[in-house]
Amino acid sequence: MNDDKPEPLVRAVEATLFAAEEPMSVDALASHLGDEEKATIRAALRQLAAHYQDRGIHLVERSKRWHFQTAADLAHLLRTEREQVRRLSRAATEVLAIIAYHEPVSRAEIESIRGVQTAKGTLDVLMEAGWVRAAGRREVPGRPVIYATTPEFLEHFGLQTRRDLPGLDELRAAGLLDPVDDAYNLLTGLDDTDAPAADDTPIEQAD
Amino acid sequence: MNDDKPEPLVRAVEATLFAAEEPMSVDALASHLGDEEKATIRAALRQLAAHYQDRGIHLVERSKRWHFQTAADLAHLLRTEREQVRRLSRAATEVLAIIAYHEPVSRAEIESIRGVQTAKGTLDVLMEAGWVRAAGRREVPGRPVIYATTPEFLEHFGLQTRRDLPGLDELRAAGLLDPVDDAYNLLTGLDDTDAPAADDTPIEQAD
Amino acid sequence: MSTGDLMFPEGQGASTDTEWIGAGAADTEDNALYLELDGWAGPLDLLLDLARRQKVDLRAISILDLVDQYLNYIDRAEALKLELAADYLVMAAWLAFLKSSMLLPKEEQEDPSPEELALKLQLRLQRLGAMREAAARLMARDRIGRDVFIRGAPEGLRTDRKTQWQCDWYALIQGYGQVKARTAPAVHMVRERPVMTLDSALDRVSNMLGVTLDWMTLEEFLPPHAEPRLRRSALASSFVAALELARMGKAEIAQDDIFGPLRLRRLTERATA
Repeated sequence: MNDDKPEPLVRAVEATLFAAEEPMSVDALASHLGDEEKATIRAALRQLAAHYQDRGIHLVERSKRWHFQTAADLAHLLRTEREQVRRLSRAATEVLAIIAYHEPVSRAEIESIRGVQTAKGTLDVLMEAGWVRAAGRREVPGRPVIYATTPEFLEHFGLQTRRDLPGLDELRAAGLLDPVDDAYNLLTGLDDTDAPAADDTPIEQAD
Repeated sequence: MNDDKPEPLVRAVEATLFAAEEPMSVDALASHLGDEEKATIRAALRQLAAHYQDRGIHLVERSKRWHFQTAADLAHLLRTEREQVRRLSRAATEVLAIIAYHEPVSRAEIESIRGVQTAKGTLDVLMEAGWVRAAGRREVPGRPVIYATTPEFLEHFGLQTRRDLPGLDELRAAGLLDPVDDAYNLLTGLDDTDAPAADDTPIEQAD
Repeated sequence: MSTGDLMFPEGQGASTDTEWIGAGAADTEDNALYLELDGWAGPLDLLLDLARRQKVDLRAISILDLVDQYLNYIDRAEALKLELAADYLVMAAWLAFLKSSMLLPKEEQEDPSPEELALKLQLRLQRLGAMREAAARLMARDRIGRDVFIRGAPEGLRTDRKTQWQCDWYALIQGYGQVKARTAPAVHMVRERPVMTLDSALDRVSNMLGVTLDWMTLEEFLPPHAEPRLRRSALASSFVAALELARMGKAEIAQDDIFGPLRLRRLTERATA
């Protein structure tokens, strides 16, 4: 074999991520490995990711945290035994997409896009899955709770950051993430509604 | 082997063992991977084991079942110790000082010298720090545990023996026995009275 | 009225939040009647489906055609005596209103204009359509547990925390000093202090005022050669005595500047009168 023995730090990062039960950030790796330089850790991660890219398992970064997972093209071999993913209802799927593409977003905003009220359980299902969290309140009358996605959401759907959401740029460019009234005003040249950016109060999030 | 993209079966075995919850036998692997030839599976396992032999994780066989595990020389990474430096609380410092000056001393005696009750955790902290030990029981009703300092205590505080601790006269000279009010008056120059002499002396303890 | 007002409860009648049955967007013969209303999450959803069947970009749909399709759909459902959820009927009524206003001559238009309502409906459908596609693309990604798998039996990382306690020699003996100081029997002594009482100050100041008619500063009333602590007491008492004499009309007080010397003299009978 001509894969020369990897450097000690590369081996250490490899072993640590392999053994970890949760994805790990560069910070967590650095501190676990005795306060290594973060730049060195990053270099090791890059080296490992490159090493694994053609193998049966890959090293991936999601929401700034790294983990190993099986290669997607082998799904058919692994899927057989374990169907671990819960099937989401269509409503939950839509609500999740709306939250992901519009976050942070209130329930009323979700409902105005979907044209139906959201059943109580739908948001609960998404929060229980760990993909959605309450992210504060919007500072408008009624102070509605606003929702956003979590790092686990990005992890589950294989997204490095929210910017990787499929089609996000196109949707944004087409104005399809803007409210109907804004789009209308833009189309009809009535663009006087420079709505001040909503003042959202974040909820402190315990990790 | 050349470490270019491994063969499909090698990748499949790699991913399967990675995702498996338990070590897998050649038979189990063969049937999982669509009734592959066992000989082919064995060859793939050998290739993988060779590939991983210098890495941070190893592919190992234990009683005819295969699994990935952390390289033996990196096992220490699975369990790390974090040292946290903390200052002794004021209460614990006082208790430690009383034990040092009066040892061996029971908890009730410590409390009567301090004039306040001593939380259970305070003595535990001192014993955890390795500075205090239980030194038997006092032969009085109730047979209370008595406490004394340890050699580590002397070492930590740079003392040859307990007799190196400053006596009361020296403490007084250093202003350490002045009640707070007198010390204040002294500072503001309004008082010239001596602090009333405390006439208890440390118990002289034979080593 | 705007389409934003058309909000229907989910999970009621035709609108349902259960697992998608999948009939909704199926490509049936164009106007064939769906019997599975369960397929739609509400009238907007049905409208979107109908709009899609115009087989054009959502930006180019004909709202009039769409209204006709929807109303036709509702009519046929009613003809078949199908129980339609109220929200579908409300939408039908709103669309009928929209259609009639769109066909009315321009000058009779109210605000908001039917064009505005139609355009906003179209924008809403575009947005819902965009999210539906986004959801589908999201769900089609390589998902953990379905397409990619994490390690089945990770060893796990354990971190044992150990505390290294710190205390220095000075803190130790200072601690002992504090215990000793705190528990030492405290002796409190009250010291005698030389003071001039208000009464004696009153006597003294009024006697001295009787001797002269000239202004005198307050300091001149103090006993000479008094030790500092007595002097401070005398100053305070004499000041209060001066105020008291002024109140009784027996003396007057003057001070030229702020914090300047305080001067005092007897008030003569003449001045009082």
